[in-house]
Amino acid sequence: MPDQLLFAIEVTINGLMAGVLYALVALGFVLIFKASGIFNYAQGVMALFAAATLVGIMDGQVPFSHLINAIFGTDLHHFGWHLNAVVAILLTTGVMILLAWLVQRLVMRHLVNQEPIILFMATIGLAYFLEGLSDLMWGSEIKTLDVGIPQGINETIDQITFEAFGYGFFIDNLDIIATVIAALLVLALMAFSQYTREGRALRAVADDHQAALSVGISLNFIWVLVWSLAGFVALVAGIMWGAKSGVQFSLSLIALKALPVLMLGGFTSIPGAIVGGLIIGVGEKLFEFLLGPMLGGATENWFAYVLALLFLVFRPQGLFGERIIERV
Amino acid sequence: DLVMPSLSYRTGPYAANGIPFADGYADYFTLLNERDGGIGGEMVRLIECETGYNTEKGVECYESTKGEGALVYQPLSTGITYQLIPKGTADGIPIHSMGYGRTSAANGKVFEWVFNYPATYWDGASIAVKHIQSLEGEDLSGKKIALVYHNSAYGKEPIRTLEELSKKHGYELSLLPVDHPGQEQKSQWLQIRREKPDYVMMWGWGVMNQVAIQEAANIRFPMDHFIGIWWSGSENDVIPVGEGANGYKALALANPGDHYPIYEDLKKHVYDTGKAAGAGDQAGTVLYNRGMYAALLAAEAVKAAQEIHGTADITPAMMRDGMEALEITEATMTSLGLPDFGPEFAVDCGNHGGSGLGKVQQWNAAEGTWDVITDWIASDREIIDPLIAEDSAAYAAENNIAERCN
Amino acid sequence: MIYREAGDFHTSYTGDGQTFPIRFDRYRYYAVLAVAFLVVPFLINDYWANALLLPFLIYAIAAIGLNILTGYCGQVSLGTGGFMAVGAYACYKLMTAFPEVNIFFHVILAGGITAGVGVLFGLPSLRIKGFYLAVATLAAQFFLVWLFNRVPWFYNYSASGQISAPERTVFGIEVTGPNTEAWATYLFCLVFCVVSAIIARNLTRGRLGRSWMAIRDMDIAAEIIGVNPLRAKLSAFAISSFFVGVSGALFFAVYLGAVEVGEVFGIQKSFLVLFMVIIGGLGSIFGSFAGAAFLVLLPVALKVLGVDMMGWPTDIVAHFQLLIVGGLIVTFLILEPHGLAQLWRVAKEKLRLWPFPH
Amino acid sequence: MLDVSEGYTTADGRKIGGVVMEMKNITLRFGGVVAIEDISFDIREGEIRAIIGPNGAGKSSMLNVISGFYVPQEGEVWFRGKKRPPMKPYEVARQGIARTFQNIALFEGMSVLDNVMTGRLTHMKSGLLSQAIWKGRAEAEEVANREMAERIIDFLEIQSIRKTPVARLPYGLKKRVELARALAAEPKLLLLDEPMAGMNVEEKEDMSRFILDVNDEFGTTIALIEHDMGVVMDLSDRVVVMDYGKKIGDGPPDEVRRNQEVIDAYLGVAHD
Amino acid sequence: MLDTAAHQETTTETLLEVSNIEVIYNHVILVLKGVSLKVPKGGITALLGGNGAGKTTTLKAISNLLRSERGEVTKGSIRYRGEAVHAADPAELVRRGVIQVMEGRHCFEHLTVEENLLTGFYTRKAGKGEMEADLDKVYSYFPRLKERRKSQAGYTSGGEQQMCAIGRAMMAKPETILLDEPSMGLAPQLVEEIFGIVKNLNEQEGVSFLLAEQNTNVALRFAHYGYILESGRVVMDGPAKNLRENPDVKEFYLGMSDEGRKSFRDVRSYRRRKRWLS
Ligand SMILES: Nc1ncnc2c1ncn2[C@@H]1O[C@H](COP(=O)(O)OP(=O)(O)OP(=O)(O)O)[C@@H](O)[C@H]1O
Ligand SMILES: Nc1ncnc2c1ncn2[C@@H]1O[C@H](COP(=O)(O)OP(=O)(O)OP(=O)(O)O)[C@@H](O)[C@H]1O
Ligand SMILES: [Mg+2]
Ligand SMILES: [Mg+2]
Repeated sequence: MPDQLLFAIEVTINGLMAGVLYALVALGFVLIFKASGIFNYAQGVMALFAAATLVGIMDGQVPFSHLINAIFGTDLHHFGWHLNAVVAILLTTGVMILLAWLVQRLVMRHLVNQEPIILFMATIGLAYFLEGLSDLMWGSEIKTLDVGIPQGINETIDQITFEAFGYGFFIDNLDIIATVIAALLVLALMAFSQYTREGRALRAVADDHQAALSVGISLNFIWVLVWSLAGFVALVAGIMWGAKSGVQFSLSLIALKALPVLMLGGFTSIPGAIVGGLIIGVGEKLFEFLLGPMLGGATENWFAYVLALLFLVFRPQGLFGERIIERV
Repeated sequence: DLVMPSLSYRTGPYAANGIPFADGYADYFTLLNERDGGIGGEMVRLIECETGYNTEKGVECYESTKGEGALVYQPLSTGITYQLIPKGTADGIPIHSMGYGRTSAANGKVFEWVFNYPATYWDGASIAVKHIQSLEGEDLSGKKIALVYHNSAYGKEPIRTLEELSKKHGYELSLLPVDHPGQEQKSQWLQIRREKPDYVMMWGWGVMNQVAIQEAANIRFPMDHFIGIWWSGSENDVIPVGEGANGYKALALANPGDHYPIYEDLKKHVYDTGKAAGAGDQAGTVLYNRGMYAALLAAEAVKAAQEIHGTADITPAMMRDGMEALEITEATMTSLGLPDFGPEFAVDCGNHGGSGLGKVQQWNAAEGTWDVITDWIASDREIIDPLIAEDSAAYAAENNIAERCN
Repeated sequence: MIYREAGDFHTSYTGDGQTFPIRFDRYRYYAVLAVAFLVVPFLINDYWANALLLPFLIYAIAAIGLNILTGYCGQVSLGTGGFMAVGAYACYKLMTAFPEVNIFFHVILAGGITAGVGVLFGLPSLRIKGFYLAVATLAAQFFLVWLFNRVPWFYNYSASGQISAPERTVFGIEVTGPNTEAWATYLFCLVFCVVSAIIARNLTRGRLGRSWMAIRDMDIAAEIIGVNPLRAKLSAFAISSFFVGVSGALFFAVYLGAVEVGEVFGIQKSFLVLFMVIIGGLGSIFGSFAGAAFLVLLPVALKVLGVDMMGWPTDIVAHFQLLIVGGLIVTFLILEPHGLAQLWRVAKEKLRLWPFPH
Repeated sequence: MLDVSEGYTTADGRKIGGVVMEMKNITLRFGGVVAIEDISFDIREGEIRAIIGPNGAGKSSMLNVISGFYVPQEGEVWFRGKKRPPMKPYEVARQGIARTFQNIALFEGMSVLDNVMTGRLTHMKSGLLSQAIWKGRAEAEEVANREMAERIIDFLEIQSIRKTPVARLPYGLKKRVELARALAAEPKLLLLDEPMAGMNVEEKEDMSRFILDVNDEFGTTIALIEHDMGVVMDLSDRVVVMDYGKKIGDGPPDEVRRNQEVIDAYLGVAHD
Repeated sequence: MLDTAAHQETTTETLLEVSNIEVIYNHVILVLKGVSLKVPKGGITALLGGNGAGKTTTLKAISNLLRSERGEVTKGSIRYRGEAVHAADPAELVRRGVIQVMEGRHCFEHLTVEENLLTGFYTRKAGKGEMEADLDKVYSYFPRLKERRKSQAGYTSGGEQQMCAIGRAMMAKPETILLDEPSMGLAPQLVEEIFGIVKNLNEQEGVSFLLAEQNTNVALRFAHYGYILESGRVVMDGPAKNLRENPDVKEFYLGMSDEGRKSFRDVRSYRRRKRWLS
């Protein structure tokens, strides 16, 4: 039935788009992993924190107002301004860089040369901390994030495809924009890691902290750099996902959507994040579409992981990940 | 004093919904204390305990507060409710799961200590179907209804009722589960776009609601054919979607808005004196009102208990008697400053579920208000009562409970 | 108290291989056991049991299980929640299918079933390593939870999809169901916990334990000196899952009594147990206890401190709690990356040198 | 050239027996890199066999082939008169081949004693249940193997660091612990990859002594890679010389040392 | 063979001065118990000593890599060109011209050999042209590296990794190189070559070296001055020539007794080292 086929195509396209959104989150993980071998559990919370900060700055919310009011009995809420989105994004980027610096200063530099699992654990501590901080600073109610990204069906595509196939494809404007942004980000980051000496230094740090120190790579600088970049990527992811579902705690759970993408693409590969995202996006949507009804639905969560798992059995480092060196 | 625990969740994934409810619950008791000097001369002591919507923390809260003489628990999560049903029963402390929890607990013959008035999920499902019936000229045969639900015990509650009702009315039901947390619902909504159901119902919670409403708006699903349960119908769910949410419908246990006389008292005795529980920006929202309503029902039960037992300082067991003797009339509601707010109902030994009445409210995006568009709709007892009897009988058999009230 | 181990010489290898080679440690261990078995049951009330001790004991079992896999065998797993769910559902099915059999055996059998499932999901570990494996185990987590949510057979077709524990007794004393006494549930869990710890200790000090640690420290070298990686890894998965399954069964049957799989055994649980293991100390049985105690008690302590004693609003306390727990995790890791157990060891080493600084 | 077909007697009068291990036409490639090209040689019962060659010649790769970690593209491995089927490294170890590694591969998270005990794993068989309750077989086995491990610890004089975590040891001691771990397996054939790298003369003397004693007292056959020519010349009975994958010499040390090709490729100057 | 003593006299400026440092690992393990040494500008200074004497620890203390191993310098001072450096970032030290070649190679496994070498260039501001030139120079010293330039360092042989590590340090064009056991695992021919390179860099480009070595024989042949470390203390020091002549050094570090070099086979009983301290 061609109708069925057209619909399958529509599902595929939408899967691709959803995949891009996953990839946006996965990128943040890749950056930090590539640069320090750290699996940054806090990436999701960073997205939440960035988005909440952006909304707070845009709306002129007083940070820690709840706490201040509780202690001093004041009634502070707003500064009473509304900032332009671009300015607010710049300011938030600044906050994320500051955060990166603090993370380096207070956490990472004390944990040089530790095993990966210890560093992983530290990022978990960080995630807790940021979660509490975000709530305390900006409150835990749902915030609407509106930086002017259009949402909803793209009329043009709908019309064109309707005329061509007699079936108008549904493609979300938000997804189109996310795709463009993600493409730009990936290109920029790839260029950065391929063509700059910092890019090479990042990989060196991931391999061996001590040796990197010994050749004069400043871990502190590299860490501030990548955490800032990851913070920026988190902000972008936070904006896209926040526009979709509001800014609230659940935003931090998008990390779970990024993990299978990461496995599939390889923890160290920037293009891998995109390709992995696309595969996962299409895979889970098509699976849900084809077999979901038979299995009772809601297969998406586990399907992505099982797909990635099966894939890893054949290629343990993911699609583009660096080969795991096994030697004695 | 009268100890009222409040198992609130101001943090975690559902904080946005937990905050207004907890504020409403607290503010109402504060009002009673400030304005009336408590209930029957006895002051209310509210103990708030943060659960983060987490079952284990809920248990911890229960254990740490029950020793204080807690009168009634509002578990505020299906998971915690299921924990507390046996515990409360064993400890002799009543549980009030208002419009959530275990539906068959409406059968007071089996669930002595559990109450879920004024309406249950199964009532909700039936009310939604009745509303659709009224829109479709009573005839639903050949119509398609899709249920988008949170893939958990809570979300699955209405399925059985809707299946029974579909047998009765001849509509076609399709089920679309959404896994927690529900941020990505593309496939569900593409499915809806393709199958073009006439109506979509939703049993959602948290971020899932907004995303669903957003996706519905994205695919241009007619919003007035999209009906959520009362936990999918707060301001939090629609405001982030903006214009697109206009026309979305949800069931209501009580009316929204802050145009009731009681708000004048609240302002005078609570907000302006700086005794408000939260930031004070939640007044009149759906969930704030619901929290307040829950507190009101508890307070009325206290009064009933005080009357029955002739003492102001009641025990949890007396509270239970009060709850079982609760009767809410329009006159009481008016006298409490909330005319035309909630349904009339009476609780008795066999019926802990109330009258099962609900309304339908519709979101007006331009005004930013929920407009109530129907009168009280009664649920289909014919279908629901046997279901309740069956489920509670199973529970009774499993736990060797002899029916009471006979 | 000055710590002395001088004078403790061993004349046999058995003596030297003891769990507590130092007499002082041994006495302390017996004292703790005596208090746990003979004193606590008389003092315990519902609050202590349900809010603190039961979760502590049960999490300690789970942490011991995960520690075997992650701490001893080096395979990071994020599927603990899913495996606990297997234990819980297995126990539920057994309890309802064979009501005449003692719950004690149900719990053990539930552990056994979980071990089987663990082996199944452990198979990929032969190819997949490190964080890839960690993420891959999430497949188990999500799939299992989905399965228990999806297939009504598992929850005996109950309307809500929840499972609730029927009443069961041991020696005529109720240990599950609503009418249990605090001391009975406590003792029931304590027995499992202590036995688990002893078994885990025995397993890790012998042949199996060494082959796990060899795989953990350098899997290729281990294989070349004669460790069969397949058997080592799968046995670690099996035994770890066994303990995790037991803890899941207890968590459901004794502690909570009713469970909804997605909420109770969700991914958060997996992370929580992993935190316990890492904070307590990888590769240390004592660390499993320390980690469980830390993460069960600290939030409660902070809550008591903030809400009950300082009278702060609950939400601010809850936020601070996150801040403090997060901050403490980082601080501990900086102070001692190898967990509370190592902190304890270093403290002992210092004591031994006392009063000289080195 | 020395005829070794029937076994031979060494300069210091030890009897060397028949062939224990024979490599036949081994070729090993990694992508484009040919690490070993068509190499054949044998190792005889009781002998100390050295493998030398410049860096990257393929010596370690050869040991890896013997231990089953690398599977050669071509060629056969014969062990004790039988052609060895494709085997996993741990199966090779069970056949009685133990080794040390060029880049120390100790189990850093364990103490010295535990490391040595892992060497005994191939000799331990107790079941799960007995281990869980630590009674019966498990305990007896532990004690028996512990005795063996202690003998080796005594032998290598590392008693004082028995309980030290190996991560804290200096390089040279780690090498010794590695040897202890390999010896603990009571191997028939012991493969040593640069056992004396990073040691000073005195330590090398100690190590040489250990190697000779192992060979002497336990009758262990030893294959040894080493860059210190003094050690190689003094210890080994026969030497294989490799150069970028090819074999360029094979024979008693004196003979190899005078081989011009070996001098050019490896030694640089003729060593005394 | 080399008349290094004369060379020694001409340079007097002290580049690096370590005075009386004490190092503790993990807060409890005392490893260095007051080590002092000086590295003169343009000299090759050897640090000798048995296993666990503390050579590596001393070098790491100087290059500030101890912190990453949970060790710390608790006493004494380290000065480079007269400035205290014990709080400096390791990267800062590299920028000032002190680079360490670590024991055990520590190549970046996942990077190719060439990328490994390029990381050495990280601190330098110079342009691409110079980078290529330096790369060529390293390749000319180590032709084997050129052959393997495109393979991941993790898959190269032990000796190749050692060359890679030394080449990497050379790429930083340092003023002082701390070399930890450069000869370890290298073929004899290459050992000579490496020390030839050291000598070359020292004489031609004026690079100063602090060299921790077990191979006392070679080390003392090329060094100008030597320190002998035992259990965390300097037990002897002096110009290399004098050390070479010292009977104790001869016996215990060079393996020569009165009768000349003994065969390793003939060492019948384990000779226990005569301790200067015990
Ligand atoms: N797994 C592998 N993948 C790719 N190349 C490899 C691998 N193992 C070894 N090689 C290459 O094979 C060649 C031989 O390596 P091998 O380690 O056997 O040398 P070696 O003789 O032991 O040298 P050294 O004395 O320096 O240790 C080297 O060029 C090395 O790069
Ligand atoms: N990270 C560490 N933690 C604890 N102790 C350590 C650590 N690193 C080294 N040591 C101890 O410090 C002492 C000196 O070690 P160091 O590595 O400096 O010796 P070395 O002279 O370089 O020996 P080698 O020639 O074997 O390399 C040793 O006794 C070792 O056990
Ligand atoms: Mg080698
Ligand atoms: Mg050293």
